[in-house]
Amino acid sequence: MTSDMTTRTPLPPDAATAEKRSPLRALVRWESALVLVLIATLIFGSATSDHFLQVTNVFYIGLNMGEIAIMALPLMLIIITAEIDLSVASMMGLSGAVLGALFSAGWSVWAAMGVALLVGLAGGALNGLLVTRLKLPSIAVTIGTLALFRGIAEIVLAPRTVTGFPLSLTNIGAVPIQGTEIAWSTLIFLVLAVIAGVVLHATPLGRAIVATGWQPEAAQFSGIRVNRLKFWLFVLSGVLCAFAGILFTLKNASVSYDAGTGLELNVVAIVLFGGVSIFGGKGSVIGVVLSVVVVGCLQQVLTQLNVAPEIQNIVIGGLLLISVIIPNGREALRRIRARARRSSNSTQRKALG
Amino acid sequence: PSNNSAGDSTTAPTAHSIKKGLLVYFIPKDTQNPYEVIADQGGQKAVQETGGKAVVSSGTQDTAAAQIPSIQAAIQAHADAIVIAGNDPSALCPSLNQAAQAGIKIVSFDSDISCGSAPNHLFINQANTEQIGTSEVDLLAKEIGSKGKIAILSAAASATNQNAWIGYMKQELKKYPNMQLVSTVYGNDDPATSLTVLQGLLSANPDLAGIISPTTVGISTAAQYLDTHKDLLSHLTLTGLGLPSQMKSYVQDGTVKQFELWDPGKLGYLAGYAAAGLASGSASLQTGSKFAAGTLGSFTVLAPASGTGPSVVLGPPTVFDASNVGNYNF
Amino acid sequence: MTTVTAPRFARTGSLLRVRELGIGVAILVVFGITTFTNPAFASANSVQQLLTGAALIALLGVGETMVVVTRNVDLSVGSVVGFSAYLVGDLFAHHPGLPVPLGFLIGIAIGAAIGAINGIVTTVSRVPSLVVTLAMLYIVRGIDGMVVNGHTIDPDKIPTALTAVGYRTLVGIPWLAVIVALVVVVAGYAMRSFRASRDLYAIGSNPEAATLAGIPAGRRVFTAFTLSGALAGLAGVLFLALHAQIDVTGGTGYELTVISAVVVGGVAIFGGSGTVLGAALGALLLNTINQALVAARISAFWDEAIAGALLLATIAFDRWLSLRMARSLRSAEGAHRDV
Amino acid sequence: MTTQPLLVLERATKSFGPVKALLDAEITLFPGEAHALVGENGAGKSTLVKILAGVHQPDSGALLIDGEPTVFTGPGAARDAGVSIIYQEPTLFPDLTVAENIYIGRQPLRAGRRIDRAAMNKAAAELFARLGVRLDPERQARGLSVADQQIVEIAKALSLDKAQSLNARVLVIDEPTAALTTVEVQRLFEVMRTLRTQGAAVLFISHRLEEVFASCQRVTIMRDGQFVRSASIDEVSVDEIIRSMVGRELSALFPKTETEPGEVVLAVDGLGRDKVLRDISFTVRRGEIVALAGLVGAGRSEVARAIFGIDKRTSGSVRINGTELANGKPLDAMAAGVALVPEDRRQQGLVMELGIDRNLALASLARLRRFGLIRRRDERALTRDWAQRLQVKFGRLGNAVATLSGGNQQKVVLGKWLARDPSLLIIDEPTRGIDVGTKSEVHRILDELVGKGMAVLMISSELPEVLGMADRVLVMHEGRISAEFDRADATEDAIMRAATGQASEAAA
Ligand SMILES: Nc1ncnc2c1ncn2[C@@H]1O[C@H](COP(=O)(O)OP(=O)(O)OP(=O)(O)O)[C@@H](O)[C@H]1O
Ligand SMILES: Nc1ncnc2c1ncn2[C@@H]1O[C@H](COP(=O)(O)OP(=O)(O)OP(=O)(O)O)[C@@H](O)[C@H]1O
Ligand SMILES: [Mg+2]
Ligand SMILES: [Mg+2]
Repeated sequence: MTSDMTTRTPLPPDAATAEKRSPLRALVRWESALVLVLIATLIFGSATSDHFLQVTNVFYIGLNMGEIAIMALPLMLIIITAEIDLSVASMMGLSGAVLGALFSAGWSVWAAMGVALLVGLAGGALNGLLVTRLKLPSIAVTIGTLALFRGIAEIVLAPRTVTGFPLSLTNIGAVPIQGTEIAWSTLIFLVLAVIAGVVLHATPLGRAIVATGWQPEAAQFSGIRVNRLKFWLFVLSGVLCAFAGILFTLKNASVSYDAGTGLELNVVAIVLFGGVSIFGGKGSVIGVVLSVVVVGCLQQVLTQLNVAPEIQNIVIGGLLLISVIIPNGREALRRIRARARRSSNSTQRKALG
Repeated sequence: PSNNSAGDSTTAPTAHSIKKGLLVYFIPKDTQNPYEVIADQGGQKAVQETGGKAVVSSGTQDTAAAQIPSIQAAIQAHADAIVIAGNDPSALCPSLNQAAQAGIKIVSFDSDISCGSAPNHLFINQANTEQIGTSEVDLLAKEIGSKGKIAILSAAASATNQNAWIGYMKQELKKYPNMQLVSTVYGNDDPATSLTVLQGLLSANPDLAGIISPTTVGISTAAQYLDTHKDLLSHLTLTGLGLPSQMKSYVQDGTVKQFELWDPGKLGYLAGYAAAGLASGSASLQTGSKFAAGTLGSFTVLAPASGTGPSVVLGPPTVFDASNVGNYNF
Repeated sequence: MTTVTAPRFARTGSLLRVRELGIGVAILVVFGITTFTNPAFASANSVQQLLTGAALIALLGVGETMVVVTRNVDLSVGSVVGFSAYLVGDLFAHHPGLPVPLGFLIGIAIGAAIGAINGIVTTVSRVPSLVVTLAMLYIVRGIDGMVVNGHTIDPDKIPTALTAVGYRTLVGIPWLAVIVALVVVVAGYAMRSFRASRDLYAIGSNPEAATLAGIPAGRRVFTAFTLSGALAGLAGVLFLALHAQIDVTGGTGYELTVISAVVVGGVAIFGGSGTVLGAALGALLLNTINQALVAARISAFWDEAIAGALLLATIAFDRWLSLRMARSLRSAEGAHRDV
Repeated sequence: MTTQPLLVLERATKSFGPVKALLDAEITLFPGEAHALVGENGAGKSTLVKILAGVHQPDSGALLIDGEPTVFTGPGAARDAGVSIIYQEPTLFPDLTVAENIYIGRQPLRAGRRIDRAAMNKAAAELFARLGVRLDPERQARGLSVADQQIVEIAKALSLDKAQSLNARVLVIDEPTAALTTVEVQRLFEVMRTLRTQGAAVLFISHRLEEVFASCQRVTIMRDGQFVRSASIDEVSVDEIIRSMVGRELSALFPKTETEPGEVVLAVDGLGRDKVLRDISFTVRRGEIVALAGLVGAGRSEVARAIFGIDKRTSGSVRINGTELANGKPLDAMAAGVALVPEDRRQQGLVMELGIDRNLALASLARLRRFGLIRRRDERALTRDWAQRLQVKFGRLGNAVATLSGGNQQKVVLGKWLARDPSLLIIDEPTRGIDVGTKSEVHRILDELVGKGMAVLMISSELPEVLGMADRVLVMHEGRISAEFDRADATEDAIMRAATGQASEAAA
């Protein structure tokens, strides 16, 4: 969906060429900006809330952001290929629902988890097929599966709430890893993030993803199997979202069909705030990790200060907007200045002629 | 004036046994639910009477996930007690358990949490669950002459309190062989959804005789629809749980004859005192133990029953009709 | 090589119209099946309910269509509905004497203002509208929450003249539906008949060509967003009329429903083609299905899944249709590159 | 001439980053004249056109309309000033009807400023009648053939002479004829004539000099973005024009050393794809350049795509060194030693926003991998090596290729594929939009490669290039091979006739 969702009436090539400086530099710029925001948040937090510097916060933030963060990783890759997956949160709910339904039906929790992951795989494959085989716009497809997955979850589980999962597992929601303040979901996220980082930034696969995002046709002409690539990314997204659903279920020691409703927009917001371009091609894992941390800290401190959640929404939305306006804003300025210069030139020429 | 028979409000044990400067966190389903807002105001009133400080904290969506950060905040603020209306019976248990281990007393109200013994907590029951279920069926039966098709317009399919009440309604219905429950629909406490399912319900069952909507959003949506389709009133009766402030106009113009509710303000007030009492040791979870709840008099802790742990009951719900609906401000 | 015989085009040209027809048929089919399983469904009353139930989404669909044909999207409509509904409701609550038409104007103004912000940010800073309106969704919802602050505007505060709009009928048709139908007709006609509105399609169809043709893309897109916002504001007031009460939940989650309706209605999500009538019919179809499921006594738990499956089926079918059309054209003329 | 010129562009310069598209270009158009603008690929013609169109603003120089200094802030401004353009690449709206494509922004109106569709369709139908083509005005533009698209563009221009909303004063036509049959070209000339008689000026850009002489009164010649000379058409000869276009002897532009072709590398047999390609059979041997000539849209790129596996072939077989290629699998073709330098640099050849190094390495990543990771050092070595070998002019290897000139971009694409040292190089429009200097360099490189025994299949729309470089010439017409010539007996005229399908008997 590269430029499709925008008014970017494509710049006349000359402007375009001028606009496109090295994407790497742009990224660096954006990530350093995120670091500053993070530092600001930390200072603000420790200054305003005397509970903010407690180590337990590391645990809590991990607990609160874990699933969102994990789902953000595959979504980031998908967005870099210039597609999108809005069904992430529904898939998370569906996997949880399946897990719960099977568990309450007497299955072993492990078997149930296995099936949940398979469901994720199937769901992702459905998205992938519709996008790559039928060439449907992923935004429309995943809005459809967003409803479909949630609906199936409802059929599977509603109106029940399943509980009674083995304490050994549900503990991941209550106690950090032995002798640390790190939540299990945090650890898992970090591991996945490292893998994602290596793949995206240091392997042919990563190059393929980036190239596909910037210019799918050129990628195809370079022997990159664009469709296959996208398909597997959607599958990956399905599986990891299912995995997030399992974590979410265990964390809460219970599950109902509506677990995680509406999270999709948060996940998208996290990714975009991480500096990933909705047009595809541009984005880095570090950026997304930073964005997760910033948002996590921000929410934590605002909650501690008992700031109304409405205001928290405004803050998040505002940050998101700024994060995209700043990079584009300088471009807008450049254009406006250029126009001004032109008209002034013209007046001079008039004077001459 | 719903009051616990056990107590005598004039000479209720006073609050002197309660510590000053307690910090009590109220965690409603969400910060916007009108019913919860009223309840929390009651709670804050109570805590202030005991010379303590009350904080209301929650998310914008009524999901467990949105409440957990508030619990964490309470722990970190070293609160003395948490009064929570669970969005999910058990999703909150792990976090609340952490709170309990941090020495925070847990009180639940409006919608109970079922965490077994971990953590132990006191449930402030707005009214005996069974009583609510049965009384609503009885109310409706009286109005429709105990016969005809009826339906239930509930909130979310996963709402514990709703499902508990609906369970008792079905039991009670066995007493009325000529009334059959044709379907239960879920409006998710969202006016638009409630309206859609209601309309579907009516077009599917034009001869519907009665609707029970045990949720404030559902009943007011249904009432508005009946109010605007008076022809239906000839054969269709609506009752359930509603806020007098929302229902006043419908009762006064006869769209709705009767509906029930307790005073959410008092519910919060009672919860506030219970929390303060537990935190100061002047109240306990022992069956039969009493504690004072300010102007409400004193209350007795009931034995754990099926599903629920130790609990106190605010009292029988008030039945509102044209005669009294005007006297309430919630 | 360049010659093409008229009849073939008669067919392809009419495909667009067939599209709306198809939805109409789908609606009838759903209606028919439901009536079959439950005869009670076929009553004047339930038809009224189908119309009322679909009205708001259809109205939003009109605005969304204007935006989507330009290759943009407006995710903020749901928040705008809630916000304008509450502000107007609050206004009536505090100034009981306030004339109802004024209430409508204010609601529309609020929506238009927010839409204008969407438009400016998207066009000036060239930020993808998906992101801009997503952010606006949060921001407006947040502001709404602060304003509402847990209150509810109770039915007795809403002027009966307004609520009347929510249920009174004109020769059996709900006023709500009449108003929306009016908007659909006017907008539909305008989208066909004015240069500016044709520009919208051109922009979405081929942005480069649009600039070369000297179309003021920025201004047009801005207008589209403003109109979409205005209609969302209007929808807010109608929400108030329909439910006679409003708290913070008003309009939550509408955005995705609207986009579903628009897509089902045959508006190309990547711009260039689609009609407001189609979008409105799409909304009607979705609502018909929702109520049909209740009426057919299918467990309420099924409807979301079915709605989702239907959405997928529709866009897939749509794709298949356009592919077949393109192929028939190409093979008809030998080897020819897509424009 | 004494009359006041309609439009004057003087001392115009325009550069895109490092690429100097125009330096000191100028053009003067008088009312009632048809003015030819000629120059090689990349001479700057289209850039000049885009300046007249208000798409680009000149970096310096002045534009005078009726002697009045003017600045076109955008295409709209130019259009309002009465300048209308037929662009080199058709710019239609696939979703709109043909009629609306013609009249977008100036549709005929009736009461209440409403569009009068009936009138619009009728008018469009009349235009097509005048052009002698049968196109349904109410049909969607989507799916129109390249040629039909040009027809619509021409109808657009034609519509101007009786347009209510604006006055057609200057009509610019940028290489419209490439896809047209002679009949349609004649129709176009009539259009130009009508407009001229109404006092408009026509600027006509074409690589076909005979057309220039047939339709224009004056000619302006450009080279490397510079104004060379303007003259009345009857003062100059074809040879003069060519000489001042190229500025050196053609031989220099087409270095060609005779080589003795070796064994067959590529053997295409009965290749077909849907209705686009029919029964294509030919071979390419080591050390020879085989050229695919033909009009735009003849199917040449389709052949390339089918061989490389971008499109699945529906019939026939493709062999590389005797082994058949899997159908529709570019990776397989690449493994077999096939390289494809596609026709559309910006879309297919390069990832414009990525660095020079990233692009050069893109097709060779598999060989730069150890333990799944890319070895940065080897990558840097490889890319620097090729950048130098092809003498790419660049600032830093990390810079986005978008910052390079067209020619250097083309070199990057070449390097990207030569880095795999392929046994067969398919190169589609090797010098499209490349300035003269680079052009001869590219030719030199090709010649060198062939000398080393590579087999080259070259697709080109430029006859001089075809004649200058090819050992054998295959001419395509409407998806078929209509003729084959050896280097000896290939002539412009013979190829043109075969390409327009006038002399399929020339085949065999
Ligand atoms: N993707 C496609 N789908 C359908 N038809 C196509 C497609 N691509 C090209 N064609 C048609 O196939 C024919 C050959 O196109 P092709 O690009 O090969 O022409 P060509 O001979 O290479 O001319 P050019 O000089 O433009 O490369 C043209 O008529 C074109 O319209
Ligand atoms: N948007 C652009 N960015 C960078 N370089 C460009 C751009 N447009 C044109 N150029 C370069 O400017 C030079 C002139 O291009 P132009 O298209 O004007 O040549 P032309 O005379 O039209 O060639 P042709 O006869 O092939 O159309 C070429 O070297 C081209 O690569
Ligand atoms: Mg050109
Ligand atoms: Mg080609």
